[in-house]
Amino acid sequence: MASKQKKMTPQQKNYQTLQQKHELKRPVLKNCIKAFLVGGLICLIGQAVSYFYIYYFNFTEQNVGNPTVATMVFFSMLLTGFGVYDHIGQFAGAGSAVPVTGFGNSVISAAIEHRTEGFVLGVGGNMFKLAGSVILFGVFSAFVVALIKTLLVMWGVL
Amino acid sequence: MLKGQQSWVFDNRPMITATGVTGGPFEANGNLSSDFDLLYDDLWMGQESYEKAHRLLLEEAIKVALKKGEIEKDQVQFLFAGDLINQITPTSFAARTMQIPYFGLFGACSTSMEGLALSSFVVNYQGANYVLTGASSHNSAVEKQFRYPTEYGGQKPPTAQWTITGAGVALVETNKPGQDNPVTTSATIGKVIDMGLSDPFNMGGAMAPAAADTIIAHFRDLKLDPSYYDLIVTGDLGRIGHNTTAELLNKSGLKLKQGQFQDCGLLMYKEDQPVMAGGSGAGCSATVLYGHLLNEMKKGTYKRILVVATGALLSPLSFQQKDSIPCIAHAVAIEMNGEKG
Amino acid sequence: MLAMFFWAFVVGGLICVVGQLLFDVAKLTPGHTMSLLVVIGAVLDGLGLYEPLVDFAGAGATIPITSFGNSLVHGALQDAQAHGIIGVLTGMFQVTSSGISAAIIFGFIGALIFKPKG
Amino acid sequence: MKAAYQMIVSMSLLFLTACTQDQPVKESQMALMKTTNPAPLSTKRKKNVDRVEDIKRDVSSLPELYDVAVIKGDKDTLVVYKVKHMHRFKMKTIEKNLNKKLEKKHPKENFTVSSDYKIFLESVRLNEKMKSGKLSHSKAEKRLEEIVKMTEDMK
Repeated sequence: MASKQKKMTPQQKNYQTLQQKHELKRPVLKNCIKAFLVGGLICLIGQAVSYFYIYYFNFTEQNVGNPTVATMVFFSMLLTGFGVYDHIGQFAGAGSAVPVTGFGNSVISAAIEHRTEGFVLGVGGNMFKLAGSVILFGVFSAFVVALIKTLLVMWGVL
Repeated sequence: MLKGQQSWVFDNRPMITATGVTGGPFEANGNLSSDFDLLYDDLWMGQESYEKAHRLLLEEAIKVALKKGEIEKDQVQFLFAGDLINQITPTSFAARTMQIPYFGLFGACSTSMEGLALSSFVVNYQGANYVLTGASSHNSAVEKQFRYPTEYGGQKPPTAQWTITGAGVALVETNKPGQDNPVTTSATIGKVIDMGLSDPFNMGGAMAPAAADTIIAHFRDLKLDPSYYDLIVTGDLGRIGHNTTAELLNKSGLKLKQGQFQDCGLLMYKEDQPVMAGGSGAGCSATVLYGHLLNEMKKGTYKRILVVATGALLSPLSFQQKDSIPCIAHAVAIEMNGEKG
Repeated sequence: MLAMFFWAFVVGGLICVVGQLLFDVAKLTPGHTMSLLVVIGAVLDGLGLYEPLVDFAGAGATIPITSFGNSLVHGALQDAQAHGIIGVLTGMFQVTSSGISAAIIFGFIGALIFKPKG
Repeated sequence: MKAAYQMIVSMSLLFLTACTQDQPVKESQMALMKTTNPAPLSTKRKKNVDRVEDIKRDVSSLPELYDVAVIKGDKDTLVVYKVKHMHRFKMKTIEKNLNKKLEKKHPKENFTVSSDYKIFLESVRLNEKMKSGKLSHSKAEKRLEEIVKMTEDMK
């Protein structure tokens, strides 16, 4: 943004200040509260699901994350498929986008959306069009972090 | 006839004899549902994809207009139409179905007035006896292309606008004196204006300067005063763009009366519908003008109106490549026949 | 256990508030925000801070997308311990596979049975 | 409006499903909900009682912990405990320190130390069965080894 602002003509700058007056402000505080409540609620449900797995299946606290995440993604599929998740998203913002259900939603919504283009080119090709960047940056940053840490350990720094 | 720098005056007063307006479920719940000829209660409209539903919207609107105009499609010389989807395929495919010689237009949401201006020009100079013009948009198809999948749970800011699902088509023909129909009298073609805004969730703010520029040019070229029109209506500026334009016009010395300046995107929906800053899309100005506004004119509510359709000429690629949003606006003046003099 | 639920709610909620601030104040797109959060998760785990947070908040730390970065690093480090530097490459998905495979599988099932509602 | 309604319905549905999942939990066992503090046991009944009591006292003396269960088998001694919530950040350090401390004090024992809820739950379940006397020595020993193995898999 900053680099672009430099290239702006005075006329453009003038207009933008004028326009800003009329721009509807995002209700940041309200959005944050909603994000907190819904995000917290999703994590609470996640916690309940993980205790369910601890009680009735052979999962320990350490590895219960995997079935919990899978279950949450499953819930996300149902909510996305029945057309509810986008309404939750409009209400909760990051509250429903940041939890893994939001990751699931971004994959599943893209998959459903592009089924009209066929299963190979549509669903297959577009499934990760939103979530792909998360995987890319997750994997790459994890690679860098793990590499640095491993090297530090090898050289005896840590 | 060229007048001033960028305006046409249509001395032969081409006449809008019939219109066809179709809409989707969201519009059915809106303010103007009674002005639609055909409303679908499902976004799919019985089709396999949103793009095909989009095509159907336009085809049905054309059929309604032809039926109301009581002519056959092979009597129509040209079709001027467009939409927002990749390479305007929905419109082109509808033109394939209709088999009417076809000019495909792209002016984003300003397509409706671009088409009406061109049709009027062609009819005015006897280039055709009957011309169809229109524009359409389909909410889900447009969302899919420009934003996110429809089921994606992203939060839209309050500056965002809601793309309407609908098509508006008008049949323009040579003037037959004595008939009580709306006629087009002049048009002003806008230039592309870019004020450096780049937020695709604030189209209204980006388009406002283009609308103001065209409106100012219209009054300058035609040497008219704003009080000449009962109503000056913008296409789909939404709340933010509309207020900004009003301020820009005020600053330039054009005095508008209370209620004289309106926006199609704001007329369309009820207050409690979740459309954020208002409706938008190529079909927005087309459905509101060819449905609601012309009906009101025939009822006598308005005698002379100026319709200014605005368009944001961006693509998903240009926005991702961090380009700003270039915008355009075209204005067409519509009066009731026999009002002259 | 009740404390666990409470802290899961609070910590999970707070991570979402960070995301919301990135949306609203920094004006980032959802894609940028999620990518940034994943990177933050990976870095926090590299510093050894994410694991204690998981112990403390349970699902409050494992459900937000930040845990994705965390578990990627975890998998890589685990394998690195066993197989040296090559393990960094090979072990990456060992811990995280569940989230991605679940998303792929349910995404495809979803595409088979659902239509977008608009 | 319709959207809001749908949302409320789905949210409450989610809530309900989450609750029903919890229901049988409350009925069967409260091990994770409240402090159970089971008596320390050895798989060989009546033997090693002093030893396990001793271990339990040592573990309980740590201020960060509460609710300690000790089960001594032939080969391994399982020590499970809950960490006070505010100390959960340091859970790994606590575990290490406890292990060191116990090994120093009872060098003959082979300790398995865990704060994992799952291990705790299984230990309490085993403890109950052993107390009720339904479990033979070999069976108890087998189950204990299973639990110990579970902790090893975690690492």
